[in-house]
Amino acid sequence: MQADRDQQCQPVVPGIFRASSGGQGLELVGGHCPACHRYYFPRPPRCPYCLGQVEEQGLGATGTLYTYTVVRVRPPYGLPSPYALGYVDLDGNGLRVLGLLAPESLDKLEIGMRLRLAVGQLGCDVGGAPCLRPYFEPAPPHPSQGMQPDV
Amino acid sequence: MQADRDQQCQPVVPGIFRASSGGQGLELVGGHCPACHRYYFPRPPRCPYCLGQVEEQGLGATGTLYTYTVVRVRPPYGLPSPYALGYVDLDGNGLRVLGLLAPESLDKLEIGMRLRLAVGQLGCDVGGAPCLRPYFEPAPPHPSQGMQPDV
Amino acid sequence: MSDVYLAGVGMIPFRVHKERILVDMAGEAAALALQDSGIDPGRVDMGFFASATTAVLYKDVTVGQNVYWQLGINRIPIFNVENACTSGSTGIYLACNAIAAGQAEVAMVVGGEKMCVPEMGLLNSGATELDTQLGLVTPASFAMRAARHMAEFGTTLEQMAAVAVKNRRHAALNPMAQFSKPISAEDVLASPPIADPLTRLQCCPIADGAAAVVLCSSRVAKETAGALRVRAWAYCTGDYQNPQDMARWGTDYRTCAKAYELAGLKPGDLDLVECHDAFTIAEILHYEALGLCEPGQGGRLAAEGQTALGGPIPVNPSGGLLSRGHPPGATGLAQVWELAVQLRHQAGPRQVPGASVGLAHCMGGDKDGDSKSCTVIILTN
Amino acid sequence: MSDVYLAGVGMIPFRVHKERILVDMAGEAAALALQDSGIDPGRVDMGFFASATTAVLYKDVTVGQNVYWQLGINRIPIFNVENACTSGSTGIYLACNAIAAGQAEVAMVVGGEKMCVPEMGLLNSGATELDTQLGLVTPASFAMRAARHMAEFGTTLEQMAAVAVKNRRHAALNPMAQFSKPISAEDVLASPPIADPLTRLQCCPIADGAAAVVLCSSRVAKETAGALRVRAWAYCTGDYQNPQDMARWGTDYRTCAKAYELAGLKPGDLDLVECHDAFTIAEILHYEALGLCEPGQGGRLAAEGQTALGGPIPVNPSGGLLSRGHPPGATGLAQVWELAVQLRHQAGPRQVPGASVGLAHCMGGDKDGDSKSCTVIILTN
Ligand SMILES: [Zn+2]
Ligand SMILES: [Zn+2]
Repeated sequence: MQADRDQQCQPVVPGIFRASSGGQGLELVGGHCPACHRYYFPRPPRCPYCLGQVEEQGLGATGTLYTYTVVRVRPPYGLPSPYALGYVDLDGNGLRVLGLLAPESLDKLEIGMRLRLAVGQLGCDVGGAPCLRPYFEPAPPHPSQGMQPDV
Repeated sequence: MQADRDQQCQPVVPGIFRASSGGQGLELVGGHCPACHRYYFPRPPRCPYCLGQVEEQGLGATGTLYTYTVVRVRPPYGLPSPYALGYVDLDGNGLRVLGLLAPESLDKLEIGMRLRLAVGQLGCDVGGAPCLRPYFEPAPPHPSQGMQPDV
Repeated sequence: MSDVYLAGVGMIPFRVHKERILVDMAGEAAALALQDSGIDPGRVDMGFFASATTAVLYKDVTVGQNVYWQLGINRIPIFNVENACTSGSTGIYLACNAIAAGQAEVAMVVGGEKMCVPEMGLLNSGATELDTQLGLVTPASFAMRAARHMAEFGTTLEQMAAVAVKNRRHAALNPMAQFSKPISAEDVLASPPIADPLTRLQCCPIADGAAAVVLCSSRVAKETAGALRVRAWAYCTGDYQNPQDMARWGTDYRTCAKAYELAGLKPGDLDLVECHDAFTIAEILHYEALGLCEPGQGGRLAAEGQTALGGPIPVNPSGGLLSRGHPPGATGLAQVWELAVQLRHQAGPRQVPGASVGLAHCMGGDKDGDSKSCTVIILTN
Repeated sequence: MSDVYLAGVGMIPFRVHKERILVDMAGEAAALALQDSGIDPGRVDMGFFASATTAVLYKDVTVGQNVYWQLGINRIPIFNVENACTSGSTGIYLACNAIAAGQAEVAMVVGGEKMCVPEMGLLNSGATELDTQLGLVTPASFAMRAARHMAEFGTTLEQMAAVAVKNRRHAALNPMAQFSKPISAEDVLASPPIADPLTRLQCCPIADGAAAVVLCSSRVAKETAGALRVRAWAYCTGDYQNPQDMARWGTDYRTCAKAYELAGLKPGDLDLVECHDAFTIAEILHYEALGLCEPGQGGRLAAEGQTALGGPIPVNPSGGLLSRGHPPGATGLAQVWELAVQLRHQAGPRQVPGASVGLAHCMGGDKDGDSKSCTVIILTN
């Protein structure tokens, strides 16, 4: 049912995530400059370093929480109250990106924790229609990582 | 009935005209700087020439049409379509002021014609509520004026 | 004071760009200007971004930083300027000041608008102004100037129409123009009325678009092929005296006089003019303020073809705002774009032969029957 | 390059000014600044007007011309600048440039906001930005910096609260402050949560208000009693590198270093600082960027009272944004107002004894985890 409703919603901004059917292969989508070997999120209209074309690039779905906050004032865009935001260090490309954090994870948040991308109906778009937003939810520890948070 | 309705309407901007009861003594209200002997419409918060206080000043109700236009695009603020605007040279103070022209006078307008101030429900305010606006309507020739338009 | 040079220009065609966002359009124009200049983005040490409608329509702020970072330009001072229809040319004024002072060796100005949206009404002089609330919209201001000019000088509807016909004829030779189908005086006068006596074909349309210029010091210009000298940049605000003479626009005359004085040039020295023909009557008034004719003779000047390509002083060889459309943040930059192309003798079929002195003129904002800003920029090759 | 002097300052108390319009508030602040300078309005030859919210909230454009004409200032170049929270100080930067270059002998900067209206939501980095649409509001940006600073350096809630307590204690001595009732650390931490770990008393409120400064050349300063020397004006935009170190704000460090270099001064030379304490954690980060302490030691500096009046380097003797409220167009000017009062030794019970070197620091705009602008101005008497 959640899935049904989600299918009628549009992403808050087109092209920032993708998934194959059934939610498999969900990942953030940004850009990669083949000339400069740099990654971007979101994908910029051109590469700031060479002014060249930036290719669409999957940025994976996992990362580590660099910092976060729980926002307790009246939320914009019909987001839940409270809601959480964090900067996430993505695996494999070195990007630190802003992301919403799963509404049900608010009391489990900890700098250094492992996260995995999810997408769901979360808040509304500028016009007030419910829409899909990417967010990060707690994930099992990275296999190659010790038990210490990365602080 | 028109008068009844008018009484429930507020001026589009407070303090730009006044009338004693029954519409007698209707006039534009602007400012006068006692130090510089200059007139203003509308009344500015301070005198641009001496930075002093500007007194409230009646500016009369009569003048001569300096130029005009009939606006035929979709009007702002719920004004009638078409509506007319002009610059009016006020008697007695030398001011040339922008004013609406009476909706029923559109085919009688002529540069140099004599005008008299009126006030009525004309269009809406920013919030969409009907409001009072000052406008000028054709008036008999000025006693001290010949028949030639002042061009 | 260093001399100031124009090193490069860039623009995208002004159109309804339904699918593009402002930052992307402005970034493309800026990239084109940098490419045209041959100057590396890393050498830009001051940036200006000009837009009149972005904050109003999108509640967006500090857009300039987003535009410049698209080009990898960061860390440097970036200024977001707004000045109604002269937003773009006001950016040029500040950039020229910075280069003249040695505060920048290379400065850029980028401007643009994304204004072809349903929320955009007619331009006005600010929503809280009394004039606006009494119903003053920009075409009405110019219509009232036209009525007074006709009454005082005998200017005719046909003379005003001649401006629109000429500019559209020029636009037919300009692939960057938005409207390039030839029109007749009859077409102009029979087009839908906007504000009497102005008809739709006498009023410039709004547009989405962006343009950019790269300015530099004489030191940098030496390394830059095709750099043009900026001989004068003048900017005056209104005097707001009451009464205003609406048939002889004091602020317009004053700014033009100042630019000639700064350049040490006179009207007869000009090879071409790009002026702010937001309305046909505006171009006629600007002829007079620019000294291309005596006061009151602007209508005649247009009707006689003296300001057409091939005439003694071509005005708006690009087709002007009437043919290009008018995104205020970009308009002043697009005028300079045309001057650059003309002074480099790259204007193809609309080339003014041997052009070596060009003037760009822009006006904006309405207050108390006066203009809030007028800018004039003079370039030489 | 001429030396640049501050000739006069003016401001109205920042409050909810329900009955006043922006142009009137700004006009009053400007009139006060002119009066303070003793310079005739007719000698002002360049004007800047700064506002971040006016176009967004009121669809108003070219407001600066309206403000200056209230003072009878017309014809001269007037620039409308927007730069989020640094709008006012960015105006100062441009005015100083113009005077240094001899392009103006007297330049004014006026800034203000009328933003205490229901339509005003929380500040953000621009409505069309992805970050904004993912829910980023300005307090959240700083809350995330706070969380990281706590994690890396052990900064505590009590240390952050100490900033709010100190600034409110200063405000009790400042009749221009909006909030002057003393508060305890317990009050601060028990106030309603905004974005963890920031509580309401750690976040500056918005406000209506206006402030103005008059700047002049050394030639004019000679005739002007109490003119102060502007020793440095620095403005850097962000570098937007990814990843950003959110506990060590590169753009902040870079701008402060540049200002010291331009002034030929070092942190130990300062007698007082007005910094952008939009949030308690911000003041702590700015201590570190300003070199008032080692990186990571800002919390300790506040808790030990070293930045309180009577301590070695008083920061925000005015009470700061936390006590004054924050109308972005006026904030950078209000900081300079306080420096002027202090350097003239007219600050009464909050006077920093013998103050002769003051620094004003402002930051604004959020992009990619960085700031879009940072300004630093250093004054000496
Ligand atoms: Zn690249
Ligand atoms: Zn006076």
